[in-house]
Amino acid sequence: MARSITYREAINEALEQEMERDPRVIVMGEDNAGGEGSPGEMDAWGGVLGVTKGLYGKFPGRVMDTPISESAFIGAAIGAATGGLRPVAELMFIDFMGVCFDQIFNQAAKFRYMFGGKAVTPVVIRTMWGAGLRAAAQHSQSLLPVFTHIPGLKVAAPSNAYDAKGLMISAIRDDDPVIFAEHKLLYDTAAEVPQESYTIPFGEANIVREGSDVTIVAIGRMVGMAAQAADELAGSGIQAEIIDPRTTSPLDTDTILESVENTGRLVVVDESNPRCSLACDIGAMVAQEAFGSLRAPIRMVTGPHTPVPFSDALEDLFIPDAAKIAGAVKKAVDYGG
Amino acid sequence: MARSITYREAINEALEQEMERDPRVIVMGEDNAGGEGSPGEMDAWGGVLGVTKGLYGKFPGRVMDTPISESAFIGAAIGAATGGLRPVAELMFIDFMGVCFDQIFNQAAKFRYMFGGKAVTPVVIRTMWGAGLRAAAQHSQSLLPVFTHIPGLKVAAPSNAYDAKGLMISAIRDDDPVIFAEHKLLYDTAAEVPQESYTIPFGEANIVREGSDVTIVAIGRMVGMAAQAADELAGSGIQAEIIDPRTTSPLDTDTILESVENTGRLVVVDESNPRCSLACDIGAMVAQEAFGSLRAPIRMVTGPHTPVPFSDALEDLFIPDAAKIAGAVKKAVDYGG
Amino acid sequence: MTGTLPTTVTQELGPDALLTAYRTMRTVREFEERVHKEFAGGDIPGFVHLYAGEEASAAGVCMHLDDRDAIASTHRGHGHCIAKGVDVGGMMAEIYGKATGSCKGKGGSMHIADLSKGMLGANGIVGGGPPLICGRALAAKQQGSGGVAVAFFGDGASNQGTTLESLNLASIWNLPAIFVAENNGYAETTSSTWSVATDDIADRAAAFGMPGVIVDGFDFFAVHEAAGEAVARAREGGGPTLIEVKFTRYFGHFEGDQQLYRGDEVAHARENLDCLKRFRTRVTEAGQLTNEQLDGVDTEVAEFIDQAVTEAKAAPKPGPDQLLTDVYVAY
Amino acid sequence: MTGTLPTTVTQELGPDALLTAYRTMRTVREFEERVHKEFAGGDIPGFVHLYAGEEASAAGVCMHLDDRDAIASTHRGHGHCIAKGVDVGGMMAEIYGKATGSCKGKGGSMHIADLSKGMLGANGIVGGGPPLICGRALAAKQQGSGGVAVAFFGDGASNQGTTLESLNLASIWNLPAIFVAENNGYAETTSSTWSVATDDIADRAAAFGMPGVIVDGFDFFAVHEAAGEAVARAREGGGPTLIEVKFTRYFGHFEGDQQLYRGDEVAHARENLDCLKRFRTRVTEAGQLTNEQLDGVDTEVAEFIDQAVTEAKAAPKPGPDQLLTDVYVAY
Ligand SMILES: Cc1ncc(C[n+]2csc(CCOP(=O)(O)OP(=O)(O)O)c2C)c(N)n1
Ligand SMILES: Cc1ncc(C[n+]2csc(CCOP(=O)(O)OP(=O)(O)O)c2C)c(N)n1
Ligand SMILES: [Mg+2]
Ligand SMILES: [Mg+2]
Repeated sequence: MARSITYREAINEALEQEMERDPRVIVMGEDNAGGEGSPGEMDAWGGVLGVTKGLYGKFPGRVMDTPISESAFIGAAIGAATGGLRPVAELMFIDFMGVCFDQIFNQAAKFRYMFGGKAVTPVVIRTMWGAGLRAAAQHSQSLLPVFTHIPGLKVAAPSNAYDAKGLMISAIRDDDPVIFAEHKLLYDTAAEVPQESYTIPFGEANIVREGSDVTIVAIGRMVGMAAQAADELAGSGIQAEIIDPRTTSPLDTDTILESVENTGRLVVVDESNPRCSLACDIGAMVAQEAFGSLRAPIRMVTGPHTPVPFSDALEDLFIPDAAKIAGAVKKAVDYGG
Repeated sequence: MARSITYREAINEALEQEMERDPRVIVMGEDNAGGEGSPGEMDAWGGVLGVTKGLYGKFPGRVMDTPISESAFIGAAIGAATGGLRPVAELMFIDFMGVCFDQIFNQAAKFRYMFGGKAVTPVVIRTMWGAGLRAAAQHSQSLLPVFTHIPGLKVAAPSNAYDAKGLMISAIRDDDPVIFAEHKLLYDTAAEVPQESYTIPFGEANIVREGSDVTIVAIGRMVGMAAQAADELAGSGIQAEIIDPRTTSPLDTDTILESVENTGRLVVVDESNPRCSLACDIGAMVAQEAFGSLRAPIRMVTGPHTPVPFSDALEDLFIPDAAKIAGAVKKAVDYGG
Repeated sequence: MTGTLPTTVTQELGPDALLTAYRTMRTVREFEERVHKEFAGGDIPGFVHLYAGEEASAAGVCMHLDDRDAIASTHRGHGHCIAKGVDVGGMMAEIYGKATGSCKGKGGSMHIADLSKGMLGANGIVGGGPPLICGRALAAKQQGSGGVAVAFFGDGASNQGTTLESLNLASIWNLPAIFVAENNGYAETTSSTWSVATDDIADRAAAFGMPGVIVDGFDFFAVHEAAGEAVARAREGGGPTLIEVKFTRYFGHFEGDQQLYRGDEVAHARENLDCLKRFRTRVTEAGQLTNEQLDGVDTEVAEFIDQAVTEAKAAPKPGPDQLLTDVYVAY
Repeated sequence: MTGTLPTTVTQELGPDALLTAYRTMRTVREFEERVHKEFAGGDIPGFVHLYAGEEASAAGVCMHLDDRDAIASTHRGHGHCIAKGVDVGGMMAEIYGKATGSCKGKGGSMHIADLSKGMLGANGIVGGGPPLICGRALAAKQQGSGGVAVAFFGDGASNQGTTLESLNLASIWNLPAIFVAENNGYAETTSSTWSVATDDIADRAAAFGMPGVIVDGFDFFAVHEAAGEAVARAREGGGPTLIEVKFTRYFGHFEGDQQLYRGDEVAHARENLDCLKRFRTRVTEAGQLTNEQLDGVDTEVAEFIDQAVTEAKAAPKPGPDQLLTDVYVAY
């Protein structure tokens, strides 16, 4: 019997199963244990959007609250990872990285190299990303390009509940620091997710849909947008292949290049700001490695070079949608004739 | 009579002339006023590599020391900029951005948009970047892609003393927040620099050398490396055009596109790590906008996906050099036969 | 509609000043109660954090401020905005994401600002404001304007490195800055008795070489007095002060919060401690104002807020051309 | 060559322990004096910050530590490394950027580490270590190992938000952590009397609910005693301590610093306060060790360091294949 659970539940289940399996796994974050023991609360808050809810009671002493001191507690998670624990720390919104980035990019990411290969830092930093919740400029960013830029980090960005569970289990078992980017608009989306534990390897893209006319590479929530666009395009006789990299670092370049070799066209969809984005990263990689296969200019569909606006009237224009993606695909297909 | 001064002196002169011209300009940073009044010190330290030396005595009360509290003092510079001053704050090494990035990217960069166009934040953040000083992983990074990614920031990266002076004067007079990235390996390089004040507009690339076979876009110290490569290539009959964007945000895409339309080939040289880099940014922009002109794959010459190593034996391999650039150019020129 | 409240009053607190203080607090309360209701109705998007219960802090501090002075606020910023004189109609429209909002609908509740009023913005980043306030205080000092700058921040924010650094910086630069720690007992669900290692946040003042005081945040007069001293000292070049204001927030952390983590403290506070009630009792018993005068303010404010909501609802959303504007002065 | 010094000693400080303490300090001093000389000769690349003058801190603290325990250091890390038992030959080779270095030449002076010895690394980021130490202390606590973790940091670092946050976190998590503020009077050229708003850094302990003590950093025994108390309290679940150690660094901020910003304090300290001299006087006067014994250590250490330099110079640089390795465990 297929069982459908949400992205939020899938992450929670992955955490629970890994905590069960491995006593070294601990969870920490603001309000993760908040409210425990209070009159109306059965367990604890489980973080601001409740992703870790239920774990506090099940794993006494292993779900920790933190003060609003991201440098200290993200750094503590990193330090603890060098000392035999496998912490999963929650940086509530990815936008808050600016108060603790040093610990992530100069400490965790660089230990192994700086120390000549003699450090292992198995920390997972869970964080919410993405626009669409009317949360405005400081709670809606992508910032995945910034983390992807940094050698020593791995970056996972699941686009659905099934991947979320498998990638989280891989992340926890991974010996390198992982940024686990949960798209906040996906928390309530459901998919079939096996009860039993499973892993999805990092660096293996998912071919979400096969097609021969154009390759669409999309990240996170944009995978669903691309699927909508593909449905639409199929109506016009255009068969789009959709690739979800699932992890942006490592990036499965082989799958992308192979696809472009078949389709001859590339559209990259990345909701982040455009400059030095994943769209550029993937677009340039293809323009360097598969130029001979390209029959049309690569096309990048991203957010604009602006902060994320608050008003829904503007935010909906900020975020790439199916129409914009379809438009880019049509430009690519129509190119040169 | 042509006068030659160093990159360091050019920046110092720009600061001095602007402080003279505009009483709202103040300078702050760690050890910028350090040592003032002590037995052996005539002025003050002028920052760790002495760039602001001499200003303390000339502008009493306008060159300020700071504690090692980058969030507080970079934030203070930003706050002061909203209150009528035009601060130039020194973030000693760009690598230290991780302890204060929030003030830069969530505050300064976003005020204007978040506040509906009603804020003006004329702050300049001077910072040292780049590899080559055997300063290892936490003192040698580029990180320009990270700043370039952020809407609301401007990013200048002068490649020579002449540009350094003109861009600094523009930066100070600019009403938007500017990251002014000084390449530490260029401080002692000299060029002809007029004594009188002059500005170089942001978003106007410099065509350093004209050529018809290939366009090399290079950033910061890489401009000099590209020039070396071009000399070498000229020997093999390959005429390279070298473009120095001077500012990465805004980026002068027109000049780059025009050049590629003539040469049909693009090599981007960026000493930063490769993922989501400026090399990707410029490469993908060209692959989207000038695909029809491209006669060969775009080629990116960057640092590898590793932290910057300490040992000179490795650091010299990390940094793109003339041979690597020439190799990439040859690949582009030889493409397709 | 012009919804600006007067912000400059004498410190003596004659009847006019008292009425102004009451009107400020009453306006904040009415604003927040109404936003609470409208949010429940589903009309207001995003994250909204209400200030009800804490009015005496914003009002008591900002009554000492004038055009030379600046404040920085938090995610829970409506009260600070109103007390510093930001147009209330614009604020309401902003919360609805309308083109007529304080920030043209681009900022929302968490980013309401009005630099022309010295209001540097609500802030979505906990601890985002204190460094900025050091800068505003520095600017005032450099310009010799006599201005001061005030950072409001929460108990949770008192553990953020940016806040702690700012206390030190303000002290060693001897800045005309005032740090107002609004201790409402919680950061989201996390109790300040747990998250703050000292008994009181004010204890931290000594670690950064400045005076620290604790005041009952339900008592407008206590806040007003402490702030008056701090502002006077700052204006005279005496440097920064840390003021801890203790009280309770009346609503959840944000709208939608079920608040299972706390008991009946709100009912108790509303009944017995409320700043508006206490203010009323005191000024009427002392014969400074009459109940009729205060009732008049209540009525006036209720109409004023009702009008703000009506206008906000009717206002247009920002047009598509607004997406790309206002990023740079010039690019 | 195996350059590891024993790190576990009894607390009673019998002759063996005293000899170990002296040997540690002497090794650090000789290491630093020699690096100073070699740097001047132009053989050593990059930024090098020397610990000479401050030896009693590293030695006095680390004598209480064993394999369960971890430390995090700073840019001025050689002394901490040696005191925690990192191989001295490997350290020297690292400073020369050689393949035989502690970090295979990839880290350099500012990043020497040996996790197998509980040495989490020198750190190029001021304030980088204290958060990490909270984590090591947490790991020890969760594992019930009885281990403690120590963050060394400078007076300059005591103003960094990461450090201040860590004090609070360690306190509220009740961690077995010790924070050692090494106040050598300067952060680069900036005087700590200016940059730290309080008289003493130890004053900040109270702001984060932990005991704070000040010790004379030239006095090994004073450091040793204060650290012993702090370590014992931490091991017993009594939570963190802040220890401020006051002294002077003998060389410039980094090698190459002209030091125009300070007077003759170094000459004075070397002459009258020096930790090695003081140690010698005390233990010989008390009859615990003889001058001959100590001279023997001096000779031994001088040879040991000389050998380290000879070997480091002769060692190969890392090969080109090393550029891309050691970024990830698997990618
Ligand atoms: C740097 C950062 N960390 C976390 C958050 C999420 N967050 C928003 S408000 C809040 C609680 C703030 O508590 P407090 O400072 O006491 O203010 P209060 O909400 O009680 O007014 C948290 C954790 C944030 N916005 N920024
Ligand atoms: C975040 C950060 N800011 C600035 C620096 C540059 N820097 C390196 S050491 C130093 C002074 C540190 O002073 P202190 O903490 O007292 O240590 P000391 O050098 O005296 O041992 C500075 C400013 C840095 N490495 N990291
Ligand atoms: Mg609170
Ligand atoms: Mg110092």
